[in-house]
Amino acid sequence: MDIILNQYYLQIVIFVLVNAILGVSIYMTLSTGQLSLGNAGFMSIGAYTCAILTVKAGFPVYLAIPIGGAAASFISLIIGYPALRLTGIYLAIATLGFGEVVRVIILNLKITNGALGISGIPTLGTKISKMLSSFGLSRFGGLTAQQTSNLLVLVVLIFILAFLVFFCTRLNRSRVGRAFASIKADESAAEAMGINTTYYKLLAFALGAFIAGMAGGLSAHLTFFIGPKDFAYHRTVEILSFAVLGGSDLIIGPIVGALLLTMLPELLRSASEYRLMIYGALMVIMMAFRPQGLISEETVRFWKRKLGRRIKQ
Amino acid sequence: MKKGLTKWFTGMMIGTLLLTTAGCGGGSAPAANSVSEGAGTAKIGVVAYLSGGGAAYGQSQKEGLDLAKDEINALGKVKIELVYEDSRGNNTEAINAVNKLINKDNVVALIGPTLSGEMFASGPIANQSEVPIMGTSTTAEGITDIGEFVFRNALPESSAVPQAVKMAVEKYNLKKVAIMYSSNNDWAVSGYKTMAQALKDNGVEVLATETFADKDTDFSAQLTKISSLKPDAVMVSSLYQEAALVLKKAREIGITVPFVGTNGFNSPELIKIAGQAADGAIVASPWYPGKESEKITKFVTDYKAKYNKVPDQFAAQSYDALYIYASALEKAGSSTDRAKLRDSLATIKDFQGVTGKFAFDEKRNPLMDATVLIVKDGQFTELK
Amino acid sequence: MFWQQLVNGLTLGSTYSLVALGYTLIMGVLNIINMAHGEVFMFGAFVGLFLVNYLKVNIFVAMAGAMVASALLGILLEMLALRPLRRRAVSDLAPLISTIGVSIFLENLALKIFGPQSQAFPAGALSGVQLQLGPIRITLVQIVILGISFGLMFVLRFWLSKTRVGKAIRTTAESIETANLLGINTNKIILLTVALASALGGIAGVLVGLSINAVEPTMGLSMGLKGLAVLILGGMGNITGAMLGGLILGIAEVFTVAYGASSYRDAVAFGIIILILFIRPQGLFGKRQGGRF
Amino acid sequence: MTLVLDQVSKSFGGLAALSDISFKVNDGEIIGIIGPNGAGKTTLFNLITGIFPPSEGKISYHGKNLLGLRPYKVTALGLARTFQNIRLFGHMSPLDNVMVGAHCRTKAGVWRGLWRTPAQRKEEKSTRERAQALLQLVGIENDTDSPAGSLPYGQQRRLEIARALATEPQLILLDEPAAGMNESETEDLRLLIKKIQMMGKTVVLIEHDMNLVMNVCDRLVVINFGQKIAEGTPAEIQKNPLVIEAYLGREEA
Amino acid sequence: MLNISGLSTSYGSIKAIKGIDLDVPQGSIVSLIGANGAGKTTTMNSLVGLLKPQAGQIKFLGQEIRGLAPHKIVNLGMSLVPEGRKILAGMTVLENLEMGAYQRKDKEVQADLAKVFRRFPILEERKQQLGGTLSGGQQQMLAIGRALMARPKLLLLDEPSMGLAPLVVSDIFKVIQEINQEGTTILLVEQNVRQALKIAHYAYVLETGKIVLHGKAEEVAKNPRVMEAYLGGAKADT
Repeated sequence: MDIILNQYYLQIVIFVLVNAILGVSIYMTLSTGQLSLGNAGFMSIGAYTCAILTVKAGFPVYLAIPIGGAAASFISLIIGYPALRLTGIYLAIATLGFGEVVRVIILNLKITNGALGISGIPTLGTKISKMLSSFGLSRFGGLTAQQTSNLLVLVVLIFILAFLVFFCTRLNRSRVGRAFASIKADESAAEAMGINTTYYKLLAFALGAFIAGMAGGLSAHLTFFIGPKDFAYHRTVEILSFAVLGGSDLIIGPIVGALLLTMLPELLRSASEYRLMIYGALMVIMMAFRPQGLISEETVRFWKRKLGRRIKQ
Repeated sequence: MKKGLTKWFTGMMIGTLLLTTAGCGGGSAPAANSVSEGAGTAKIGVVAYLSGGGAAYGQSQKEGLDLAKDEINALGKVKIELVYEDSRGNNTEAINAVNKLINKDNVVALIGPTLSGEMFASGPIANQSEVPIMGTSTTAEGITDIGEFVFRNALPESSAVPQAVKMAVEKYNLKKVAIMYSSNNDWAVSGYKTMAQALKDNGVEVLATETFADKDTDFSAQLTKISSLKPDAVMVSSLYQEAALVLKKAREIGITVPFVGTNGFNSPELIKIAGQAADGAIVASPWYPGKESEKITKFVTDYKAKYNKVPDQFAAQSYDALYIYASALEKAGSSTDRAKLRDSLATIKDFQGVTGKFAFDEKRNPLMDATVLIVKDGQFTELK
Repeated sequence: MFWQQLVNGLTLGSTYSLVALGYTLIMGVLNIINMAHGEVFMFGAFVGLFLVNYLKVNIFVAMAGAMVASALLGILLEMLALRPLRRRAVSDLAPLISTIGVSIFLENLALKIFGPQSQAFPAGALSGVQLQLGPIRITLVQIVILGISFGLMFVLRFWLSKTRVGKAIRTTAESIETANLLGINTNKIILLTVALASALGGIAGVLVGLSINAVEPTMGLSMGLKGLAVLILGGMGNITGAMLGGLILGIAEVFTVAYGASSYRDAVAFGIIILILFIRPQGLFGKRQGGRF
Repeated sequence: MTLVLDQVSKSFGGLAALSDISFKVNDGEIIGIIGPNGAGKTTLFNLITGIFPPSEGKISYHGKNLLGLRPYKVTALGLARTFQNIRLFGHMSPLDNVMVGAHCRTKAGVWRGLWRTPAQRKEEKSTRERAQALLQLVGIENDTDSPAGSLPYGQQRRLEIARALATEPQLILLDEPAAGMNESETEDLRLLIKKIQMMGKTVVLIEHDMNLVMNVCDRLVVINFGQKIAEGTPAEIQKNPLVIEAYLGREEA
Repeated sequence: MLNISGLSTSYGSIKAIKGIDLDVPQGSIVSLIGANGAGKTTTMNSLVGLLKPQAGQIKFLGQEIRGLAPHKIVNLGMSLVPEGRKILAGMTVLENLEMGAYQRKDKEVQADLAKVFRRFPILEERKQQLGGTLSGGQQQMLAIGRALMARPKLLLLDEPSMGLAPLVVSDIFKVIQEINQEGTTILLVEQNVRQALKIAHYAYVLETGKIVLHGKAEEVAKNPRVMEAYLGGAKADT
C-alpha cells in the first residue's frame, strides 16, 4: 500500500496516464493513415486556453478542459482543411511547421505571458478535493490530503483514458471506424467505394486535436506552470515515439508506448546522460526491425491463436 | 522467422514491463535503504539541469555544491549527503525529480532546480510536501510566492538590474539606448521587463527593442538596425552564449558603446566566447571573484585546484546555498526534521558567503548587495 | 541600411542554402527527409573546431577535414538507419522517424563527448578583417561564406550535369528501378549521395561556426529546421530551388527583423512552410512531374 | 440510356491518352471494353469514376452530368468499380471490406457508433447480413479471420466485386476481373457476371480474356491507341479486320 | 544462352509465376506470350534481378545468376527494355543514351552512339530535348537505343508495342529483327501475338504463371489454343 501511495510513484503514474491520452490523440489521426506532427501544437492550444480560463477568468476546471480541447479542435479544422490535401511526409512537415508557428505566436501574445508562461495554475487534485469536500467527503481514512488528491486525480485520469479507449474501440467497430481504416489502407480506393475521404480525414484530425487539447489542459493543471518551451519540437517527437514504439495499428499500442517511454526515463535515472541516446537508438532500431511497433494486429492474432490453442488443450 | 521476431519482441516487451515493476518494487522501502552515513547525516536533494542544452549551468552548480559539501563534512559540525537528480530543463522531469527526492530518497531539503520555469512547476510539490527548497539560480519574479517552503539565494533581477542600469546611466550619461533580449527564455524576458522599468525610472529613452531566441546565432539584422539608430548604450537580457555572440557581432559592425546586461553577462564564458568584444560589458553581480576577501580567494583557489577553472556565479551561489543549509541545519539541531529546518532557514541573518553578506527577507528572497562590474581587457573589474 | 541588411540576408541565406542542398540531394535520390541532417551539420562544425583548435591546421584544411568526417558520418547513417529500411516495404514515414531517432542520438552523443558549453574558434581564424564598400561593411568571414557556398553550389551543379557519376545520381533520383536496369549499382550511388549531402552539411557547419564563432551540440536543431523550410520553399529535390530558396529565406528573415518585428523571425520560416505547402506544394521552383535536378 | 460518353478526350502532359471516345451503355447490358495494353481503357474508367477529369467531352449517367464530381459522389450515384491491380483494404477482414462498400448507403456517425443506439445496431446488423450474403454470392467463406490481403488471388478479385456490389450500384465497372485467374476460376467469374446482370445491374467490363469477353458480353467497344476503332456484338467484332489488326497485329506487315 | 528451370516468384502470399522452364538459344528471338496477369513481366523482372525469385535456376552463359544484383546482371550482358519504357523523363535524350553505357569503359561508346543515331535518326535530331517530351513511339526507340548502348548479348523486351500506333509498331518490330540479325539474342514479351510470332524463332505461352505451350513460333502460331486465348471462341479462325 505504501508503494501505491508514495507520491513519487503516483505522480509517475499520473504522467503515464496523461501521456497515454496523448498517445491516443496521435493514434486517432494515424487511424486514417495521416501522420500529424502538430499534436504538441494542439496540446499547447488546449493547455493555454484551459489555463487562461481557470487562472484569469475563474472557470471551473471541468469546464475549462473540454473547452481547451474544443479550441484545439476548432483550430485543427481551420488548418486541417487545406493541410489534409497533403499526404505522407508533406503533411508531417506542414504540421510540424504549424506546431512551431503556434509556439512563436504564444511567445508573442500578451495573454499567454510570452516566454514567462503561466504559473500558479491550480492543480486538478486540489480542485477535485474541494469539490468533494463540498459534498461532505473530505479525506479518506489515514491518507494525507496530498495522497487523497493524487488518488482522486488518478481516478479521474483513469476514467478519461478508459472512456477514450472505449470510444476508440466502439468507433473502430462502427461505420466510421471502417471508413477510417479503409482510408488508412488505400485512400483512393476508399474514395471510390463512396467514402468522403476529406470529411473523415478531417474528422479524425479534429478528434485527435481535441484529445491532444484535453491532454494539454490536464497537464497544465498537473504541473502548476506552462511555458511555450513545454510544447516545442521535443514534445512532438515524444508523442510520435509513443506511437512508434507501441505501434499504431491498435489503440493499445500508443498506450503501451506511452507507458514504457514514461517509465523508461525514471528507470534509467542513474544513466540519465545516456537516456536520450537510448531513446534515439530505440527509434532507429524499431524502424529497422519492427516498423509496426511492439503491438500489431499480427501480434494480437498470434497470441490469440496461441492462447486459444492452450485453452482447447 | 517472422514469428520468431514477433515472439522476441513480445518477450522483450514483457521483460521491460517486468523490469518496470521490479524498478518500482526496488524502491518500496524508502526508509530502509536511505540513510547510510550514520544518523546525523542530512540528506539534501539537488535538482539540476545536468544533461541537455543547458547542462553547463547545472554542471557549475554541481561543482560548487560538491566543493561545499566536502568542506562542510570536513569541518564536521554537520554531515551532508547530496542526492542529484537531472531535470534536463524540463518541467515534467523536474516534478518527477522533486517527487522522487522527497518520497523515495526522503531528503530533508532541496536545492534547485536550475531554471525558473522548472521551479514554478516543481516548487509547489515541495511546498505541499512541506520540504524546504532553495533556488540558487531562479531569478524570475514571483518564485517565492509559491509558498512558505520556497527560498532562494539567487539575487532576483529586480534587485540586481536596477543597480547596473543606475550606475551605467550615471557613469556614461546615457540618454537613449536600445534593448535586445531573448524572447523565448522566461528568465531573459523577466530580466528585460525589469530593465525596461529601470530605464524608465532613470528617464532614459528606448530607441528600439529587438528580440531574438535562445540558440539563435545570427544577430546581424537586429544589430545593423540598432547601429543605424546610434544609441548611447545597448541593454541585453539573455544567457551568456547569446550575449557573447551579440557583443561579438556588435563590435564587428562597429557598435562601440557600452553594453549593459542582466545576469547572463555574469559569466567567464562571456569573455571566453566574445574575447575582446566583451570589453565594455556591464553587469551587476553578487559574485565577483576579484573582490578582496579571504573567503573568496580561498574559494576561487580551491575551485581552481579541483576543476581547473574560475568559478562562475552558478557555482558560487550553489556553494553559498549549501553553507546556508549547513548553518540552518546546525541551528535546527536535526538532520531529518523538515519543518524545523524551514523555520531555522527563515531566520538566517548575517551569513557571510562568497557572494557577500546575506540574509533572507520576510518573503524568503535574499537581501544582499550586488557589485557592478565592467569588462576591461578581458577581465571583470569593479565599475567605480 | 537596406544594402547592409541585404548583405546580411545573403550571407545568412547562403548557409541555409548549403544546408538545404544536403536535404535536397537525399530527398531527390531517396525521396525521404533526413531529419538528422542538422546534427550532421553540428558534427561537421565540431570536427572543424577540433582540427583548428587542437591540431592547429589551417582553416581551409579544417573545412576539408570536416567534409570528409561528415561524409563518413553520412555513410554510417545510410548503412545503419536508412538501408535496413529499404529492404522491406515500409511506409515513407519510417525513414522520417528513423532519422529523427538518429538526430536525437547524435545530439546527445555530442553533448556527452563535447560537453554542453559552446566553444569558439581561436581568434585570428579569419575574424576581424573587414571591407568597407560604400555604405556596406563586409567581413572576411562573410566573403568566405558567400564564396564557398556559391562556389560549392556551382561545382555541384556542374558535377551533377556533366560527370558520369553525377548523371548516375540524377538517374537514380528519377527512378531507382530504372537505374538498376541500366547497370547502376544504386546502393553505391545512394551511399555516395548521402555522403555528399552530409559533406555539404559538414562544411556548412564549419562556416556557420566560423561566422558566429560558437559551436555547441544543440545548434543542429534550429539550423536543421531552417534547412527543412528551404527544402519545401524551393521544391523538394530541386537544386536550384534549394539555392534560391535559402537566399530568399535568409533575406526574408533579416528583413522581418529590420522592418518588422524581430520576435516573429522564427515564424517566418515556418509560416513559409505552411503557406507553400498549401498554395504550391511542389515548392517555388519545383515541377509537378519530370526531372529533379 | 444509362451511361453516355460524348467525345471524351484525355491527355497527360501533352500526350493524348484518349481522344474523342463516344459510346452509350444501356440498362441491363454487359458491355466489354477491349483493346491492347496501353490503349487507354483504364484511363477511361478513371474518367468515368471521377479519379481525374477529362480534358474534353461530357460524361453523364442517367442524364446527370458526372464531370467535376468527386469519386465518392459518383459512387453514391450508383456507379461502382473494381481495380486492375487489386486494391483491397489488405489488413481488414473480407467481411469488413464488404461492409466498407456499404458506407454510402448507411448513416450512423460518431455519436450513434459510440452509444450503439438501436438505430445504429439495426443498421449494423442489416449491413453485416447483406455483406455476408454478398460474400456468399461471390463464393468466399465469410467466417474467415485472416485479412483480405492473404486470400488467394482469385478470391481477392471476387472480393473486390463483392465490395463494389455492396455500394448498391446500378452499374458496375470491372477492370480486368479475370487477370491472373485460371480456366475454372474464369468460368466461375463468368457465371458471377451473369448473376450480376440477372440482379438487374449493368456491367462494363475491361478484359483481355477473349473467351470470357466473347461469351459474356452483349456488346463490345474496341479501343486502340486512345481511339475507339469498333463497336458491336462479339460476333461482329471478331470479324472486324481493324480489330484483328489492332489485337493480333497486321496480317501482312 | 539463357536456361531457366523451375523459376518461381511471389509477391507476398500471391504466387505470380510457378515453376517456369524456358530456354533462349544464342542468336534467336524467343517470344513469351500470354494474357494480362499471366506473369510475363514478373518473369522478366525476375531475370534481371529486380525481383528475387523464391526457387529455381537462371543460367546465363553457363553462370547461375539468380539472386545477383541487377547491375551485375547488366554487366554480364543482359539488358531489359522495361514495360512502359521507363525513360528518364528529366534528362536529355543524349543523357539517356549515355546512361545506357554507364558500365562501359571501352572506347567504342561514341561509335555505338552514332550507330543508335543511324538506326533512329529522330533521336539525333532531338538529342538535347528532355526524354519526357518525346512521343510514345520515340520514347520506345529511346528505350531500345538506351539498352543497346550497354552492348547486351541478350536483350529483353517487355511489350515494346504497348500503346503505340500500328505504323510505329511495325517499325519497332522491324528494328527488333535487325538487332537480332546483327547478332543480339532477344527475349520478347508481347501482346501483339501475330507480330511477335512472326519475327520469333521460338515461342512460349504463359497462363496463370505456368508455361502451357511452347515450340517453334510458326507452330505455336497455328495452334488454335493461342488464337482462342486472344480472340476467344472457335470463331476466331476467320
